[in-house]
Amino acid sequence: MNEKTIVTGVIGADVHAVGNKILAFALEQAGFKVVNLGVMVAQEEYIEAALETNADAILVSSLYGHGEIDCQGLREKCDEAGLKEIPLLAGGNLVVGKQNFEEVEKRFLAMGFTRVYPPGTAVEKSIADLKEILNI
Amino acid sequence: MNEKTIVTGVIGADVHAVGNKILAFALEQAGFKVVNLGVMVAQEEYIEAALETNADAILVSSLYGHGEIDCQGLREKCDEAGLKEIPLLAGGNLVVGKQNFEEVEKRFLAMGFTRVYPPGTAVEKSIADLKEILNI
Amino acid sequence: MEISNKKLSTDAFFAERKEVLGHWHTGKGVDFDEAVAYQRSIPREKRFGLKLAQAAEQNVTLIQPRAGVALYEEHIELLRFLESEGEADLLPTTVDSYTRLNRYNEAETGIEKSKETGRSMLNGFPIVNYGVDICRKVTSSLQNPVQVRHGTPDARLLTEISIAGGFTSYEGGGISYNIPYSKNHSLEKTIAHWQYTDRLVGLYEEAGVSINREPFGPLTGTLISPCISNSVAIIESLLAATQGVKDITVGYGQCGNLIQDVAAIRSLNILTREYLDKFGFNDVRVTTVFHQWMGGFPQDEAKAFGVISWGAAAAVLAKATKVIVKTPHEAMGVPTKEANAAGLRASKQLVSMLKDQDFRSIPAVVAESEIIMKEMRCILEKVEELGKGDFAVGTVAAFEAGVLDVPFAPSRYNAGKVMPARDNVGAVRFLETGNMPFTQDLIDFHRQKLEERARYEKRAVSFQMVIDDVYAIGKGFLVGRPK
Amino acid sequence: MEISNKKLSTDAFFAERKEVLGHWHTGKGVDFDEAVAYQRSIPREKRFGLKLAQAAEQNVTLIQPRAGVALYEEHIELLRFLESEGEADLLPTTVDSYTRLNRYNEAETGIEKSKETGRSMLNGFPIVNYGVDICRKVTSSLQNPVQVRHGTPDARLLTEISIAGGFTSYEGGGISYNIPYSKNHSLEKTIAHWQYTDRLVGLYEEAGVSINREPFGPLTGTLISPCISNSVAIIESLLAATQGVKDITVGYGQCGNLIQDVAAIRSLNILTREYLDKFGFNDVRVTTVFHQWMGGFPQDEAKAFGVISWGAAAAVLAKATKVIVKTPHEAMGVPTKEANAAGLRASKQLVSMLKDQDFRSIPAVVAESEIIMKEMRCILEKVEELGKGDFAVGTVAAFEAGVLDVPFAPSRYNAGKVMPARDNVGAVRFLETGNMPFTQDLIDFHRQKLEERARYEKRAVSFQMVIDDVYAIGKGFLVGRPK
Repeated sequence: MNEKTIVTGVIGADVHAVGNKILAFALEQAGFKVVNLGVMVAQEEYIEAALETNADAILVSSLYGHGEIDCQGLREKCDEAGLKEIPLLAGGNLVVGKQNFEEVEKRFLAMGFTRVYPPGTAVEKSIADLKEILNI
Repeated sequence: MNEKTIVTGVIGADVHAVGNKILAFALEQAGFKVVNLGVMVAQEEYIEAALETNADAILVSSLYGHGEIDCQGLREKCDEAGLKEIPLLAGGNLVVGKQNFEEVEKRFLAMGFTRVYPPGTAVEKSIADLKEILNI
Repeated sequence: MEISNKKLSTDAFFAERKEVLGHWHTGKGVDFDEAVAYQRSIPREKRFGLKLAQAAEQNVTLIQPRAGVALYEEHIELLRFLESEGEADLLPTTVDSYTRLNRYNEAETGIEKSKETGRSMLNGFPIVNYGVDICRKVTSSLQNPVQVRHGTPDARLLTEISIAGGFTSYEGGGISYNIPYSKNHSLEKTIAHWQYTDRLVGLYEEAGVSINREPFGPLTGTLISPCISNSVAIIESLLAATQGVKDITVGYGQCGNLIQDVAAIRSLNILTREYLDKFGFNDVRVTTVFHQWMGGFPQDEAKAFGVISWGAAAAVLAKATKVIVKTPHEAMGVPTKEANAAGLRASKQLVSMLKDQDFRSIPAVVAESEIIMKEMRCILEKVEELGKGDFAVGTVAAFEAGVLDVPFAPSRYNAGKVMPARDNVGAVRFLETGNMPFTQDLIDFHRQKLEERARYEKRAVSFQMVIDDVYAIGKGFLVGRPK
Repeated sequence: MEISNKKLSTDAFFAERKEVLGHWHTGKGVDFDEAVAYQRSIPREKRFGLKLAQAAEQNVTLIQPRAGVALYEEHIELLRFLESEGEADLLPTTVDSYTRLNRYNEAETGIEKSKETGRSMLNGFPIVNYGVDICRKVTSSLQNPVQVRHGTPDARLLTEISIAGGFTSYEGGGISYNIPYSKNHSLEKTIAHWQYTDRLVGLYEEAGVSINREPFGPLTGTLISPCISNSVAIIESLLAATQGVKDITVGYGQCGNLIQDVAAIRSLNILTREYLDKFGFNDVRVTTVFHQWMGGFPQDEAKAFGVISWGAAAAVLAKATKVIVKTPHEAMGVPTKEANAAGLRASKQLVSMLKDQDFRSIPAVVAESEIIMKEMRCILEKVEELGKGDFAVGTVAAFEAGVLDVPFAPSRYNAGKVMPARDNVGAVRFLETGNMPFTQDLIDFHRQKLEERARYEKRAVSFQMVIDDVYAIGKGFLVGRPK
């Protein structure tokens, strides 16, 4: 089996579980091995889980508006931990209030993220992207 | 039979029929002979009907807020027509907007009305008053 | 005056038409053939009947407001607001009171004064005074189909100008726009006037242009038993179909008891179809309209939203084709456009959210609609009998005899012997059946329902119940309980 | 940690109590005997359980908001506003998030900052920090009974201060305030914490003071099948009754399909009574609470009024004893007091207007509730079996085995194998039953319901339906249809 492993979870102090469950379920259905860390996940937890499971990508959600703060430094911590090349994807309501998404995307890409998704993105989109990134 | 006759109707350009029907029905049930002129009744119509039927009282309703204007001069016209002693009762939403009812009552009594009723008065009240006025 | 339920002859119609178009100078602007061509140029998605047919097929409920102001630019702006901000599926043009009474001079003054003051001095849009071209400006400025709603006993000229003006649906009828709206108009006269309207619609049909027609369902809007308003709707449908109308929307005003409300729409739908078929009008399309609560409204806007939402919910559970929406300003008179749009959006939320729920086949609904249909058959068969098969003649005779009797109607041609009251669960029953031709088992049924309430309330069945019911809604209740 | 469903011994309770009251300095202010005397002095009309019992007897539905702010004078003002301008029958005091996590230092900072800035910097009222006397100021300033609502896994000190502070009802439970609210709290721990709370309520009962207890019904609030939340409610009722609680309100969060919603309350009421009786708790009073739509809300206030009104209508048709009311600001976060009162008044209109209508005996409702009860029996019997007759032990084992499984719950002690989806009329069914111990006919029933939807939508039954359902409400629909 050449199953790809994805670590996912809701970052920071966010307890929004519905989208997280939907996402994890959809990823499993799409044939990925999913390590779902659930809600209220610290940056370190993503990294530990990715190391432990030899993960192929990390998918970070945030729905309470503080995602930009919570995601800062994640790429650097990954690098330090030896996850230099691991794809980092982020989506949800990443910032407080309505903001131009292109601006948000630019900031997240600059922070080292591989893909960034606006609110209301269909799950299929992230799955298609993961398949592309991971050459499945 | 010593049945008393009441002329009733909604004065002026007012087409509110529900209260009128309720009132006429209640008066009949209470044993009165009712001459119900319905809606959009002119002052002259009340007087004609009262003369024709040898009525014992006239009960004027108004629900659209112009009752005070519509009722002006009714007592004088009754006097001229030979209905000098006929009791005149008025009720409904007699004036536009919220006004102190005591003021409204004072003005109507000064206009020669025998009894005046505020909005939402129970039908029983007018019936009891009529019985008292007509010594039944 | 003699009337009969026969298609007006072309000669008679055009003779009358000459006179009608002369009632006001804008009548000159109506050219039938040109109007047919204009109507044919209206895109399909803006035709009222087509949009209704599509909704009926998809089993969804469309929403429609009431709205009309004196100045046409503002009227266009208002209707545009209601389709964009209110998400209205169907649009209205409500006509002012002067036009309803054919007082075009006064309507003209109303337009002038509105121009001077910059605000609407009329309670609706004066279609006749504006004439064909301005009506076309209105109807062509909008995304959705537009209907004329009024309350006019003699609406002949109004109909001519409306249809030539691009409206694709027209409310009213010789009974439903007389008995609840007028004191002195005879039924013979208004039925004849509406035969004209319906014949005109028939002529458009024959020319390939279908105009939707809608008898006014709620009548006086207060404690109207479904069998009464449904019977009137069917009679007006038959009269309209006789003149060549092919697209009819029959209506009903919410009573408040959900089972009865759904049953009313169900029975209205079934028997309208049955009667049209019975008289050979198999090709007439039937859809339904549910009117949100027509009685007194709470002053408070939040409470009004509650009443509006409940009306929308009942409409969609009954699978009415459209629902006429109230506004949170209902108790205060003419609403702002924002309040009108808010009532629409609250209704839209519910017609969307509940669209997959259908209460028509619930046993209690079926049982209730069987009763309504039994009552309707008693009435309609008697009307047919009184008219010796002619529903126009029969209707006049039926009102005279109190066989048809609309509670709380101002018309002197209405017997006013019938008295409704709510039963213990808020359904509208009969306290007095007057001369309505009901069988003894129906009379017993109503009596028993009111006795049930009387026992619960520990008082006798009496007229006091009616009084209490009329005043109850002001206190937030359906059933007027003793203190 | 070992737990069992046995009444805590007096020794064990008071030993634990000593520690609990030391968690924050305000614990010192609690004196049980003095608190009993204080509670006894509260007038009858302000006792939560009595008002609920009266409503149940009269078959009416009471309305209750959510509300809580940081500063106590403002909190009193807010609640007074909700009873005068919102016509609330029952009042809440919603506790802030810091208190829910027992972070009293941070709550203190929140109070200070709120004083400085003059506006609430906490999302609720910090009961523990204020202590007994200020709580009494709150509860004694109001005309109506007041309940504490929160979401606290370890609510022991909060309970002590709340009851001594004059609150007469208390929401929560060891399962319902853990699984949907917490990630890492073990069930053993939270069940034990809530045994403490329930034992304390039991001690007050034994001293002649009855405090109403309410397990939290809606759980995660998203696509929760009635059998799951009802089963949790019954288990928490049994656990509470074991500790001496005598007045319980079991709850359910609206799913949106009227038949299912009424059936959910009906089955909850019937089986709670049955299970309490079965275990000898015949003297425990049972009432019900219906939560208006707990899922995503429309941003638009008019549409929100539509959702609120539909919730109130479903509650009253189900004859729930009370309904928890949302506000037109729901989508925007903390509401103004005016918006809160508006939601209440819209709800009041409907609980008044529909109070004489009852949908509990409609055949479709009865049939649906038979299914829910069958499912509940499968679950509850398995829980009892897993615990060898002990519902505390059984609950822990059941969550571990996925026999009890709350969709979309954040807790790591929840299996998360169950997946709900709506059927073709919007009722919540199971796409995946995970390890829930259903009989084959129940599994077939759910499958068949989803197959029916799949046929209508011309697609296969799949997880995509769940995704579509979760996103549907944002577009105004219950059922997520394919594009």
